[in-house]
Amino acid sequence: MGIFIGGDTKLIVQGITGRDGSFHARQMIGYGTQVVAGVTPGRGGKAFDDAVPVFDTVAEAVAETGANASVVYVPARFAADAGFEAISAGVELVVIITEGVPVADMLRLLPYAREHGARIVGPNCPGLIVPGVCKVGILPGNIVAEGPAGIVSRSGTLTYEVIDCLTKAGIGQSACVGIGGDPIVGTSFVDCLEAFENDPRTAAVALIGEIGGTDEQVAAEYVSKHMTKPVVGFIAGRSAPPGRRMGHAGAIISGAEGTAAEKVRSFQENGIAVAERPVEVADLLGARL
Amino acid sequence: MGIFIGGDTKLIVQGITGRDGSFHARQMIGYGTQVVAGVTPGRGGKAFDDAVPVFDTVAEAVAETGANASVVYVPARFAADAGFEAISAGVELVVIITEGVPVADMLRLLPYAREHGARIVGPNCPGLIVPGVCKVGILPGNIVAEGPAGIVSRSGTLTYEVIDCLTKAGIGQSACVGIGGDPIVGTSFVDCLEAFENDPRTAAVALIGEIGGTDEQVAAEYVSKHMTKPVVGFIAGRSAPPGRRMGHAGAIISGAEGTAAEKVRSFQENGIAVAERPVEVADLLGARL
Amino acid sequence: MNIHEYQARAILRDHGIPVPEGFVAETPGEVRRAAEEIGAQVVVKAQVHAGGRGKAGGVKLASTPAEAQELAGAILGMEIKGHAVRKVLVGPAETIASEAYVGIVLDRAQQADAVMVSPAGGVDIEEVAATNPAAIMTRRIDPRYGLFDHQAGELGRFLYPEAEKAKQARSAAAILQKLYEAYLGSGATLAEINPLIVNGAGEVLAIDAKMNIDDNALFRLPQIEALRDPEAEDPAETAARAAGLSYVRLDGNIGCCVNGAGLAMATMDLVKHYGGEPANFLDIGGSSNPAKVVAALELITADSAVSSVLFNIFGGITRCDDVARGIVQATDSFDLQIPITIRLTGTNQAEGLAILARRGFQALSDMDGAVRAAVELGG
Amino acid sequence: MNIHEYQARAILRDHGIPVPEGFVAETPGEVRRAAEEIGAQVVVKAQVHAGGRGKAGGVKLASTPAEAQELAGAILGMEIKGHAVRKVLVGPAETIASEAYVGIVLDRAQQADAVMVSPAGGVDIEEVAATNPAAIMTRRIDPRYGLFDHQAGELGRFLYPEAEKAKQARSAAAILQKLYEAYLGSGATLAEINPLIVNGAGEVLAIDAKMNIDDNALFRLPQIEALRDPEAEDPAETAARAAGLSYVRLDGNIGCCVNGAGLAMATMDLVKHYGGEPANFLDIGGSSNPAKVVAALELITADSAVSSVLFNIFGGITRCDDVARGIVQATDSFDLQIPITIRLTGTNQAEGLAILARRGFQALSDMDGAVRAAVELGG
Repeated sequence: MGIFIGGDTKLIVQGITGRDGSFHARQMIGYGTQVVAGVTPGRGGKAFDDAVPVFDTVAEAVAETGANASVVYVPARFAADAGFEAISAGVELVVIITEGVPVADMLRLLPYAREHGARIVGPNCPGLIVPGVCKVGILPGNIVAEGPAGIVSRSGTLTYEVIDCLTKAGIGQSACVGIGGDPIVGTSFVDCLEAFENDPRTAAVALIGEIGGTDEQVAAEYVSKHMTKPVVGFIAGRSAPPGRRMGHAGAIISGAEGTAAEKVRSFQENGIAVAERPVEVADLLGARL
Repeated sequence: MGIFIGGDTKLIVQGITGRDGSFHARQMIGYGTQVVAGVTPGRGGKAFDDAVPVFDTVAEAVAETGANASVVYVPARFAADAGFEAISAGVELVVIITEGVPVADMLRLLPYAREHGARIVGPNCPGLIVPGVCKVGILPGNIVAEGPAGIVSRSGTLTYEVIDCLTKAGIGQSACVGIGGDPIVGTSFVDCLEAFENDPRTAAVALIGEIGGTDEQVAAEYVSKHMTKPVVGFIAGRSAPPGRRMGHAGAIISGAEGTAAEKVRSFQENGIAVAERPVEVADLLGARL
Repeated sequence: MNIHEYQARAILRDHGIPVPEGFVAETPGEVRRAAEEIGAQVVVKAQVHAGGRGKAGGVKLASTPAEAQELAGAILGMEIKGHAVRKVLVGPAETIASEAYVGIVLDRAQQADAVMVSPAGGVDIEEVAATNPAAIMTRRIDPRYGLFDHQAGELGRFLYPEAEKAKQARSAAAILQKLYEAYLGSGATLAEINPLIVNGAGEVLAIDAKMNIDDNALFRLPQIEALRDPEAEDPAETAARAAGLSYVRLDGNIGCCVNGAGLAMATMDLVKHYGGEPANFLDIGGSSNPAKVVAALELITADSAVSSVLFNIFGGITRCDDVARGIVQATDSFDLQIPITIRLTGTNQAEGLAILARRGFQALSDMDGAVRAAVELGG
Repeated sequence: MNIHEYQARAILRDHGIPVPEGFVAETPGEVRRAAEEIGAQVVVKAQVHAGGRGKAGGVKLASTPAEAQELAGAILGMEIKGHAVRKVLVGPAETIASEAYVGIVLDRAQQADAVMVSPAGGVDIEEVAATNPAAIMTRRIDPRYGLFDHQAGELGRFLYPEAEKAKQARSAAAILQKLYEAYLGSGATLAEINPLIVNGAGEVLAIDAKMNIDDNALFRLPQIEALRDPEAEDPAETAARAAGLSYVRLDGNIGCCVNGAGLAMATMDLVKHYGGEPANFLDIGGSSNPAKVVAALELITADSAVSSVLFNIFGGITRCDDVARGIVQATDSFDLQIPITIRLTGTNQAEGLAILARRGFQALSDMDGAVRAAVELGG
């Protein structure tokens, strides 16, 4: 049940005693996520909010609680190491919320994850939510609703915008995955599309892309070749100039590569209906359910 | 057929235009090994002895000839890179004859081989021979004979000595493997024992160890737990002082670890008859065939 | 972050790559003295964060110090793609037997760094890739193992395949290894030498150098951060960075203030969709700090082309009441002369709307309506 | 290769590890001046390639420069496990609040480098491992990724678990990262700091340092090769290395000259088996160069304890005729006063035997017989 997370997710919060980590740990617990442990080196032995045991290391947390997933809220300079630690400890899913992680760190972390059969989501992402079941990250639980639409996106608030439109249009979500706005991320559009295709609760998928790189084009080809479920798309950054980083480290048109026009064309050529405005995603998706 | 090599071995000689490489390429060809290509960067397009095509890269050699094994005769500073290149090109067996390869290079090369499912034999080893079939390395073809005895050893000439004793005693060999005298080698005693156990042509095995490390002890436990075929052993260095490197980079007693006495005891405790003198290996092995 | 050619050259030299000597000058007089010091024909090159300098007239050859001074007078102060030239690099004019391209670049699709080389150097490599892809050899680097010697060797031989150029091939291979070290050590996402030349003496030299730096790596590379040239960047963007904002100036009149990069881009797109032109990209980020909102509004209104301000806030972590407080603070502290349209929804929406209402601001709750209104107000 | 403590300390310091200042001295007068310079209680430590210096009296505390000079007079020139002390290290006597052990070592069984730490420092770590293994934490290093920060952090906290020692734990973690860099950069197979202390001011300092170097890595580390102290090595072994021979001097009387390390060890063992004592380990290597045989015979006979020389050659790559030529050359060039027994078999055996026969040498073909004969001749 769910995409990468679900009712059997037993979550560690890395950086649980930090400002962001503690805030979102409470939000996740409030949403019903099984937060089984926190990790902050040097703070082992305490309990977070008198409820969640805190450990010095992920290995101890896994040994004591049987955790199988972790979410990382530590500062950028420690984020990749937190990922290495979680994977070394046998964690299968590591969601890195942290923004500002050096690309070079991710280039080293991803092969480590592959070697160990672990999945990284992010970095610089809002995480995942399976409405009514489990939330890992920072996606606001109050805007989602249970339903048949799978959402995958490179951005944060734009995703909230789309989710909000869907919910208001009466279209609930099977799962929402923010894969992150960096040039190198652990989980791709294709990974998510494949999971949605195999997820019985998902009937259609919205793919929210943006300028930079070629992930959307690769995803479009995947949709055309491997998906039976309808997919609708949106691309942010049609009005962005080339060569300038638009906030996200990955949102940059390099030379002729990564333009919105190219991505929109690729969507259209591969049978993905493209919304002009965020609110149209709900219209297009509604028409396909 | 054979241990790691056999009639289907299609061999590349890396460093074929060098002094050692050219000499041993001729010896191997003379023994009947299928030497399908040589590699010397910058010498691509020529032919070695008007018979073996020379390529600039292993990738080209593999693409053109379908080679599946390689033997490395390049100088120590290039040896590990030759291994990386061969593995990258899809070669399944890389035999590194070269002596003097830094340990740090091997520590990096071995995980690369594991990732790609390739086997490294050596470095600092005489290679392998399957009498009458195939020879890869520098083991003299004239002293071996076909027969039921498997030989595995950390050294070179001591192995020749033992092989010679066996052949003179009328005991031929199914295969002889020199795993190398360095502290870190790609193929262990256990790897060879497992192969001999599974090889229908092998009836008994001689294991020629020496001081340094604990490979012999690990092998002895493996013999006791997993082998049905008789194994006899010999340990060189009973009279070696502690703390001194006896030629081989790996032949050194560190603290209380790696003494001959410890290895002999381990052999005896695990049912491996131990020869006092090289010539006795033939006696012990003969009695078990 | 972009760094100048002369800075990239210094990094390469520090890593042992042969780079001809060069002087940085900010006045024609300095250029003359540099040319005198070099004592031969020199090249004067504009140092700006823009490509196509040659076509724009920013690279000139001078035979005498006087000519160098004169040419520098023309180059210093010129504009190349909107960038004013404040510095030039003066170096000896090398005799060029052949020109090649070598570069290391982050390959997003393959999630790896890649080395690209081409014997067709001195021209735009994207053009070579488009017109003559066989003239390019690319090899991926496994970051766990680095650039293998055999890879570097093969790339070097691809550049200089002739048997009599084995020495140049080895030099190029060594340069590639050093270039990868420089790339890693600088947190780069691009490091290229174009052209890499063979000079009259048969030496392989790096003539031009370009590096782009991963902003995210700067926190641990103070020596690279120190290369930042604020004069070469838009002052508004420098101010934005100091305030923790992500800002890109554009040509339109609708000033946009949004939380989240994706939503900010989508807002710009919607402005355009409804017939307006965005004046900027601006992401106030995830945290809800009223001071950031104040700084954002200052930045937007400092652009005289802005005739309408649009806030588009979808509160998640960002709290609507904090944003509302920031808007109130900003409009208190300076006299906003242009209309402002506010879309505010999400976390603490009611509190935010109440704060705004108290000051007479009416906020909208849907993005489309707000964008349409802002475009209309912008005229 | 072994290097001295003072050299290892310099490497650690170059990598940013806090090491107290120290002076190397070769005379008591220099020690006095160093102690005056330090201006406090000092420690004088013998610099030899041998462990157990403390027990042997090679490490002394001095309260005054005069006392330091006097103690140095006793230490300089003393013998520790057969090694003459020619140099001492003089450093300030630190106040020691606690002593720990940290080391990085090649773990042959795991085929990886491993970090070991123990809060029980200042004593032999092998003894700690034997008596109190729970006082040691070990972590393997994946060479593709290096020592992870979380590993270093955990090891640091294992050394200093108390909440009020978080600073020391972080210092230790940083020192471990630097120690691994020093280890890698020096081609080491062992790098240890014992003790790593916390001093009176709460600082974490490396007091003693030990490094062993992988001989095979020296070709690419000239700065490490330059640390070799020929005075601290056996001159015969230094000469052997120069001649391309692998030689270890032992205590017996049967000089052994063998091709191949394994066969050389087996030959020594057989000498012992037949009641003799080997005078040396000597491997002439795989190539058959007569000059090496000459050098080998010179080395063996330079040892006055040798009363019988044994050649044991199994020709593979080594050609018997070349070895025979070497024996003839050597016996031509100097007057061999002691009996020589030759076992020669394998490649070009007939030619080799013929060359020897012409000079009146009779060679045997089996190893057992040759060893027995040499032992008998040695008396």
